Amino acid sequence: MRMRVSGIAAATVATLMACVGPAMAQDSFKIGGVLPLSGAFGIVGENMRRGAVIALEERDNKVLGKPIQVIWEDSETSTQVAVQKTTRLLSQGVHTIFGEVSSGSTLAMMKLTEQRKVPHIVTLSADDRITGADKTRYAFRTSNSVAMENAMIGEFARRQKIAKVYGIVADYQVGRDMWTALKADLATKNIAIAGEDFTPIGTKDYSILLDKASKSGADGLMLLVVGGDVVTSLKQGADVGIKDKMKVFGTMLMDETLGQAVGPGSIGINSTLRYHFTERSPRNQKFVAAYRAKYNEYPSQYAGEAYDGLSWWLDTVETTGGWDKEKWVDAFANSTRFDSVEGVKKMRRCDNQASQIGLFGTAVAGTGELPPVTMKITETFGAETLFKPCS
Amino acid sequence: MSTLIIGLSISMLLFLLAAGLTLIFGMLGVINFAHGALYMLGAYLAFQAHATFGSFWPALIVSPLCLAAAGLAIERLTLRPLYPRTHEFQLLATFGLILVIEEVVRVVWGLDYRHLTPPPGLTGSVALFGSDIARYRLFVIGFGAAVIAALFFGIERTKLGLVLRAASVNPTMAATLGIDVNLVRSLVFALGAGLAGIGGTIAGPLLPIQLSMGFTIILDCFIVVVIGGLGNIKGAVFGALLIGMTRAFGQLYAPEWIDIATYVVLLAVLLVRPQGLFAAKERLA
Amino acid sequence: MIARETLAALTLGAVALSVRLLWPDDGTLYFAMLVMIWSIFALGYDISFGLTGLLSFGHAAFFGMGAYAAAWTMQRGGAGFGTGLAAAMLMGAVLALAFAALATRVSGLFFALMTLMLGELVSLIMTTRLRGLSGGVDGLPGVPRPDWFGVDFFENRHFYWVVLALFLLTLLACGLLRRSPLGQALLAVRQNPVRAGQLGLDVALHRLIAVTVSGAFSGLAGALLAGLMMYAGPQTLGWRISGDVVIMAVLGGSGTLIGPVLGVVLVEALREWLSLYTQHTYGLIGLIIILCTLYLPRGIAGLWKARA
Amino acid sequence: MTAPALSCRDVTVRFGDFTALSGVSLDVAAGATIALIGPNGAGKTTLINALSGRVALAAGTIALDGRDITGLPAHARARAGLGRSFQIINIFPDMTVEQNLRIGAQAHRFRLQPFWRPAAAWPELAAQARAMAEMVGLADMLDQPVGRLSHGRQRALELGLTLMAEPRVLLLDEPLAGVGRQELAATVALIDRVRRGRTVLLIEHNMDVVMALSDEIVVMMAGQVLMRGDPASVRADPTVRRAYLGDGEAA
Repeated sequence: MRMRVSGIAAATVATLMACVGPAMAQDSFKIGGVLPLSGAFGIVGENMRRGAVIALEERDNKVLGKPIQVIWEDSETSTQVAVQKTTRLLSQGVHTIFGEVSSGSTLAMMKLTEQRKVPHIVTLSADDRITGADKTRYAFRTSNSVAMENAMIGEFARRQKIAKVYGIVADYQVGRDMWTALKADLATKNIAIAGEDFTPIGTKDYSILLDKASKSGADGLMLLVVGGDVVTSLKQGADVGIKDKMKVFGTMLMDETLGQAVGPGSIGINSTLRYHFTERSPRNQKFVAAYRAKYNEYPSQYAGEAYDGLSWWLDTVETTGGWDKEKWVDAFANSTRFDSVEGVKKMRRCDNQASQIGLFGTAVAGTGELPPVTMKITETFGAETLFKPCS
Repeated sequence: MSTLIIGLSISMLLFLLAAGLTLIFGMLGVINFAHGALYMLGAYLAFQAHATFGSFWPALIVSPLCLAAAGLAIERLTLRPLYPRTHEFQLLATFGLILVIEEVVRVVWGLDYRHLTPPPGLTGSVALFGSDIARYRLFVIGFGAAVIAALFFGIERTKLGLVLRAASVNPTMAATLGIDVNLVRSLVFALGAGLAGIGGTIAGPLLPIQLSMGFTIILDCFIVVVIGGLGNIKGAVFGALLIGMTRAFGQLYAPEWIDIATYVVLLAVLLVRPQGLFAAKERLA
Repeated sequence: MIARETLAALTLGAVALSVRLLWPDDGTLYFAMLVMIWSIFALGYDISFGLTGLLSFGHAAFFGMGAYAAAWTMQRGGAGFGTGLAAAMLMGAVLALAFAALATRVSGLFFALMTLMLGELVSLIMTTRLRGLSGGVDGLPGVPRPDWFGVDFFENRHFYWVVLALFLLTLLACGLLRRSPLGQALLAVRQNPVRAGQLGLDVALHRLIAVTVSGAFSGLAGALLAGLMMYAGPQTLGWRISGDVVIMAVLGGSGTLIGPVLGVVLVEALREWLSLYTQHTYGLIGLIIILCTLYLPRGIAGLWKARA
Repeated sequence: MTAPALSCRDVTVRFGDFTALSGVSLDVAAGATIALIGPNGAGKTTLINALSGRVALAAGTIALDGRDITGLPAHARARAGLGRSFQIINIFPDMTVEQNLRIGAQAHRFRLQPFWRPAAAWPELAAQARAMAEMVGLADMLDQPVGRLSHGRQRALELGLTLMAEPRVLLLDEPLAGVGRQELAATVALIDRVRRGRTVLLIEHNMDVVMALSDEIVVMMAGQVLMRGDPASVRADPTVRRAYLGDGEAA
């Protein structure tokens, strides 16, 4: 009985399949922006949106002679929702997917964009799998990878002559992977590990862990935590003067946005930076001016990276002169952005990862118009020290 | 020893939140899912008060008062008509409240993290038992203990407390004795909301102030009140201590197992004494 | 009254069918599939809640674990979509049975709290301890869809038939269940467990049965969602999902056959429609939930019944 | 000698510190109707609850037809042939008379309720419900929601529900409570009809009814059996008169 029903269904399906074929008139270039606009990463997503908007306005919201239509979808800081919204955007026939923040969301979205053969621009998620084990033809990352961040942190520890590092690591796969890789790198640099703790995401009290770290004899503290936990751990660390006892550093551990949340306790925290508004490239100066005019604040690293990736992509689409997604993808894979906000960025054809310089900064008190906590660039690493050649 | 002190400070913070939840359940028979949202609102109001008056102390008064007032309004408008109905309607209403409160906060304060500094004199740390302990934490312990004492005194020793207990044990009987049960319910909800405001303010200097802060804390509160026995202040104190200490000592030995350990403790309690450890015939105190 | 229920169910089926035939654009189909999948979940949920009176706050665990079970059998076991769905139902049922065995020891709100906590425990274990199995916070991308009869089910207009068929089967099964002696017995257990026991009905056993069946449908819905999104993740295990399904069931009219479906349509349509006009979608939905709670005690289905 | 239809030995029930029943032993011979009287709080309803499986025993045993049923849950005792009615009317409030009785029929018929066919596929269930409705005088109101029935009718329905399980032993807890004057005679007559061929343990305050219906009377006080005897001797007993009949009859 059931077999027969499904047989009938199959026949119906086959018949209906014959009468399809949507011939699409291209009246606009549709971008599907999937970002967390609420939830723990809401502030990050909102900044990325702002940066992206500048990239669009810079070209009068047009590409290939047609207006650009961006459909923003709020992923609510949930992979589930991000996937749901992406599926819907793809079903609406968008030409490009832009996003996400969390690597898990980005990886899940990549499965969909690959399936639908839609270009996918990633400007923040750092997991190595995005341009590594799980890379796809259609997804490109114009921002930093975890490997690149780790290389910077290892190099920073060496240059700062740190002897022993204590690790407080968020207990999730990316965190654990990153810490494992970093430990291996530190070992080659003769830097010892004084101890490590894995703590659940959403931990509300770090004081015991910080106390353990400060008693461990380490002179460096790697804080590998995410989202609101960065604020929690730094706030509670500031109360006990942790940064006077050891160098505190991490990936995206501090910037102007987080500085505002942590308060004066931020001063002296060291962190990798994906982008900084003080970069002196002409494109960046133009971008910062436009951003400040529109939003009355300096662009965050999330905004800067979003702007940079999206404007690069749209410029590349323009150069192909046509509406063939495959050609866009080929062109982008072979492109070099000579005047990105951070100097030269080169898309690596082998893994769709942009090779680029890396920045490291320390938080200082802002003066004048600058935010109360401002990052000062302390180290700039060349692309050649951060990237292993493509195999 | 320093772990004990830190554990105590965690416990007190948990207690401040759980107390409101448990009071509201004891009197109204409602599990207030929106308690976390109220706590978040409390933290934002504290931030605003701090920004306006330039000090922490006014925030500690203004935020709970505003929350209590909001609590009065919420109880009148959304919960009062629902008491005669079954539980799911009250849960639903408080679920709706979460969404509304989060929207209000989003519109007023946006998505940015906000920050609250401890009052002068309570910044920095003191060396105790070989560890540096933030002064503010010691304040949290003292303040929490004061609130516990005040609640016990209020409920056990005052006339108002007697009325509360009577009304919670048997509302119909209390009504025939001339107690305005509706008024009592409103007041208790306002008190619970006010406690959420105190919790939000106290948490401000320790935790990030952001929209999702209530979402994560509410489960902790549930755990505390369920362990202690719903509607029971003594139980909430005990539950908060148990969970606070589990957290503190867990961090010392096996941080990655803390959350699971917490739930195991909880389920063990539920299996042995489903009504909680301190469930008594009287639902309050 | 029973005839009216049948009519309503038939109407629903007809609407779902005509969506596919009249508006076969991807966006609409996607939305309709989402509604049908959540309807399966809500229908399943209401077996436990509306029919038997057990207010569970842990159904997200059955839903989410169903998604994982389907992903595992298909991605790791290399099984087909049908087997994936069966595994999901089994997973949902077994987990539900375990929850019920623990939680039916307590009643009322404590049942709700206990299931909530059990659900959170499952979520926690999956996200933090079984990362290898669950993909941790990242979840498992790339959940496949069926590959039957050489049809490309990755096209939504084809996958729609799968979802539609399962939705109609669930509607049929729930309709039948409600009218069967079992359904009547569950209703009796809800209305008066003491009396039901004194009549010789094994109340505890029937509660277990109700939650288990309910869990099986929840697992099915989770697996279908995983198929639709080609993704299974830990957020589906979280307590807000449990909250969502309670909201949908109660708003639509718990304890009726089509009420839960109406609730799903209402909530999903509001989400869709409001987001076109305002940024404040969730706040407004919250307000609507409160208003409905206050003024529509029997849900949308009750409104319709009152008029008829 | 045959075993008593229902017997309990040294039954003790405690609620916290309060001992509601202490060492109650009672035999009810098959086919007898025994009335249980005593002041409020004597433990009559607790005894019925203990016998029917609603409350757990702290000590003691219960046997039905000589078979030990002490540990069995309520539904299993019901299946074994022990039926009960409640002091406060206890029916399914949101159903019709027919639905109520049909639940009784199917609860008795199936151990595990079938789900693959509508209940209508078993016409005998509806037939049994109808027959019972006729027996208890509700045949003309099968489609009525039970909420619309008078108190006496609800009593009759409750009795009918109890009988659906075809009990051999019946525990009736104040079956006349709340029944109005006009309906009293009919309800008493119904009980009288029902008790024939069954073993009945009855709690009742109306002494006229007790005298008319029961073969023996058991007097309880403070959780214990005070005395047992035929109606006339119990009525005449000075202790009983002092303890109960003197001031408690109206209670």
